[in-house]
Amino acid sequence: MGLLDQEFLDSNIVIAKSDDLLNWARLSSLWQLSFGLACCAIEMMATSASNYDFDRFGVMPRPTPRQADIIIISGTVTLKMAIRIKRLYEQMPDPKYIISMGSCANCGGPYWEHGYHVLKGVDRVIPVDVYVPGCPPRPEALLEGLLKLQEKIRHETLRTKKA
Amino acid sequence: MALKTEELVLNMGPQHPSTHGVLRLEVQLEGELVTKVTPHLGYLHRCFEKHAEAMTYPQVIPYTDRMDYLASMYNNFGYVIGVEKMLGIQVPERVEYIRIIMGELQRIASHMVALGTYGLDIGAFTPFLYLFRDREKILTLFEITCGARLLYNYMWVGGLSHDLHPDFERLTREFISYFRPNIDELNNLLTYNKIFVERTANIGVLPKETAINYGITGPNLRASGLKYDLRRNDPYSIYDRFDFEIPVGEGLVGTVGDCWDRFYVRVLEMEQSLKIVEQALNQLPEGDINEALPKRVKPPKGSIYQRVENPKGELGYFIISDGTVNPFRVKVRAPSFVNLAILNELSKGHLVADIIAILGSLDIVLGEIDR
Amino acid sequence: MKTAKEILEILQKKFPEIEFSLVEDEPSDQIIFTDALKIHEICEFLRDGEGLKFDTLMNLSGVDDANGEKQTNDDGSETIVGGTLSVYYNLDSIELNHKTTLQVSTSRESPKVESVNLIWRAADWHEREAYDMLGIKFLNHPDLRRILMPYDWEEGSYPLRKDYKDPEFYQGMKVPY
Amino acid sequence: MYESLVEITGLEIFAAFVSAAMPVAFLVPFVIIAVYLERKVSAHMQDRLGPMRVGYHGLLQTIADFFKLIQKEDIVAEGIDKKFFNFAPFLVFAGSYAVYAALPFSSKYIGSETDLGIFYIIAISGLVVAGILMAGWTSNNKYSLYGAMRSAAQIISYEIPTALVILSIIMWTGTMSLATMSEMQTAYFWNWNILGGPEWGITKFVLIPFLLVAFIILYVSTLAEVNRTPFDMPEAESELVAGYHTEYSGMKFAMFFLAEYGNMFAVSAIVSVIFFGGYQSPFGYLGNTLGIEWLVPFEQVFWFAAKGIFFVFVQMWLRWTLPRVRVDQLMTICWKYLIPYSFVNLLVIGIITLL
Repeated sequence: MGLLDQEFLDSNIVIAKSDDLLNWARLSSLWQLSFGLACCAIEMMATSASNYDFDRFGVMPRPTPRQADIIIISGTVTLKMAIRIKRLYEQMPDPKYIISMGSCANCGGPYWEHGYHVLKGVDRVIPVDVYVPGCPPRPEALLEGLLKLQEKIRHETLRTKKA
Repeated sequence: MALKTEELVLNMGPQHPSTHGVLRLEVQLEGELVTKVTPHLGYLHRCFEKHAEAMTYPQVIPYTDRMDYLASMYNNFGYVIGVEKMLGIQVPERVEYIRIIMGELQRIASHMVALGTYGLDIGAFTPFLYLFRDREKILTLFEITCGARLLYNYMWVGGLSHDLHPDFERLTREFISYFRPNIDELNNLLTYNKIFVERTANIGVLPKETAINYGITGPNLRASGLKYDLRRNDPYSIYDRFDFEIPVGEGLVGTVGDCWDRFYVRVLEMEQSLKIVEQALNQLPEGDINEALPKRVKPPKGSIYQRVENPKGELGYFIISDGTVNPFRVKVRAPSFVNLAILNELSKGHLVADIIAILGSLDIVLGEIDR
Repeated sequence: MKTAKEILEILQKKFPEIEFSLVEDEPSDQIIFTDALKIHEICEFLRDGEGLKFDTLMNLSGVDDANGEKQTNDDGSETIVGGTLSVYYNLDSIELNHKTTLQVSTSRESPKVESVNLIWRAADWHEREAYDMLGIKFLNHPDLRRILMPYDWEEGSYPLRKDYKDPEFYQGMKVPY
Repeated sequence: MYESLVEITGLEIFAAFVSAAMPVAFLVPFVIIAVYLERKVSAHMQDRLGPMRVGYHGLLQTIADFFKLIQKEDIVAEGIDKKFFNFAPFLVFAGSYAVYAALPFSSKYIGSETDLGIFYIIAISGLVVAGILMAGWTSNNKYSLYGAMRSAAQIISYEIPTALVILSIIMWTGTMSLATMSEMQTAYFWNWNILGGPEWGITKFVLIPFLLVAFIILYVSTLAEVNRTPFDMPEAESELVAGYHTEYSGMKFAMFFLAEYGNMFAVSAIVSVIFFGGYQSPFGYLGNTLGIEWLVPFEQVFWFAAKGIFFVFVQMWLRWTLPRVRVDQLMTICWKYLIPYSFVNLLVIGIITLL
């Protein structure tokens, strides 16, 4: 049972500080599920490789979803694959994040009109945190997406959200 | 009483670190011995052929990019020369040369990924990153030419999207002199490594006759000892003007046609491609690249089967035209699609670890298999 | 090196009872047109015959000829009734360095073509693909299943037919944009 | 340590706890540094930078990883044997931690000054196998099962050459206690076992080649025992996804991680104690020269850690250089090469000792 399963009603200094620590830990150590789909996967590999080096941000590839924090949907999601992606997502432990990389994963990309076997956007099956546009996005764009995700995590809190 | 035994069915993929994409293998095992491998495809079926029917001829080019995304240039190449043949266009000399330079650079880049990920499959992590580092240099060359790193849409029917950058020639020569010694480094680090040789020699031996019957092409066929390369045997574009060798598998460390041969043929092909690029740069003529660009691409009624030697093998486009601006039917003969079919034949009786080695040595790209 | 005409003559001599014809109006390749239910023995001869030796099947494509009668449905979509589906075989001889193209046609309603899977193993997946995309049934194929589309895709829905219509949903996922 | 604590405080339980907890104080920082080091070493070998953003040059990376891991949901999937599934990581960790009890960190500190130190280590490290098998079996995952089976076969096979080499060294030095063994190799580096031990004479030079072979055999088989490349079969990423810990998430996975790195140091330390003088400095002590006696034990801890970390570094080096062998080749190396060679070695060293 994760620490984040509970929520706290009122905010205080302890929670604010522990928020900071836990958020910092989460955003600095985003282990990625090593999982590529299509063209974007090659750019994702290029991002992990020497020239761009994902490892600088603490992103380390893990082969199994049980140990991953972030899944990068790198490429076209087909109907056949969508079911498996959903399952992969469900196999990951909370807290988990999703980057949708490339136009195909965002909205179907060039396959939106005649793609009878293409899911038009991965957000139809799983919730996406950050969308990275491009076909395929350059490695810099993916890094930017990661920084945006870190920004998002930085503002998460243990407190119950007020309506 | 006999012990009750049953075969273990191991399901590899679609998410598995070494299926090179979203391939699913259903592996039947007895202990660690493989009795049957059934590939399940289609996890990346992006309906290329349907799109081709709905688009005009030039609009299809970006979709060809996305089939074999490791060798986009070459996919463009095959398609545009097919359409040009239907139209009866003769492209300027300069265009031919630039196409060949790009095609061969792309071949090197594609082989780099093939060799690097193969190392990864065998468990060597570092050569992969070294090759990716060098691949970035080729991508830079493409980027200064057409602005894209991976999917270029560079070759057009009758011409090219951009002329070469003024610095292109210098940078390419620099790359050639930079990369030549790195091939030796790769050989020392991986190719002749004792463990690597032990893992790949005599594994997945593909005899010549089986390969031909299965329609295997490209480096996989050549590794089986057959000197068959479309650049020589069915020349297209201006390949007949260049002087290069066709490396074939010789069984240096094992049997002809084993995984190591398939690996080594690719290493040798990179050297040959460097040679072709060098020659093409020396002979590169001046000229206007868009001279032959047609106003409207509308081939006459009829059909054509155009094949080229893609880094993975024989890439064929079967194009049927009904006389309108849209192709009536474009069927792609994807090399990986045909090459993968042999997996079951090759991996019978080997160990689980060998499936990975064999699959890696076939060098498949799922974008092309599923289209 | 043999031209399509020469190959046609050899075939006509060997199989007098089967109809052959040459499709002439092609810009580059001439195509030999023949019978869909005899293709197996023809191909066997093409592979083994003296002076032919077509040892590989480069490509096998199924095509919807869309030459039937077009009917407009109530919702504006079109269905094609009648007409034919074709299969093209691109053969190549590595040994003698020549190539040729065969074409067979079959009716759209119950498309049946003999499988050449036993002659060239390369045909296996190509035929499965043609079945998957166009619904052409290959007789004597050992394992004729869908290959690219999901196994539970709607029965009788073949995407590359010209009158194909997207289903609204697949396993709860919306298919059209 | 234990005895002196009992003398000082008179509380046996307190003394036991303190002396048992001491290695934790070493182990946890070591693992944090080693994981960081592994990533940095691999990165620099591959023309990359490695972690850079978390703290100065990514120094806090592992700490962030740790805090993240404790936040993760602990997934226990359906069809998993919960009791054993939860217990396995602790067993694995206990197995690797128990080894530290017999490691002589310095002449003043050793967890348990038993005379059977090395024997105890070989025996207790069998717990790791039990834990891994348990993890693989209860995960109800085919990859885990394969990983666990491979791991068990591998560790058990490689314990034979390890034991044979250690036996030959025991025969020659005449002690099973690691502390005594370290004490024997005192003063300068030419007294180390790898260079023929402290006694001068013809035997010293005759022994050197055989000891070198023994060292190589021992190092190779310890590599296999801790499942490092080129013998990382059980977690072979490209074949078995993540091997026996495929189904583990969060802190339980961290336990495996901790155990793995703990093991890496433990075997390196054993190698260094047996062949490279353990905690002994290669060229005398600063404390003795300056006359500050309390400095000596600290120096010893430093040398002990330094030698251990050096061998850990070599393990990393190998990991990022070599491909992985296949499972049958792994067994071939063990049964066809290492075991016969170590038998011959045992005989030769035995004869030389007798003469």
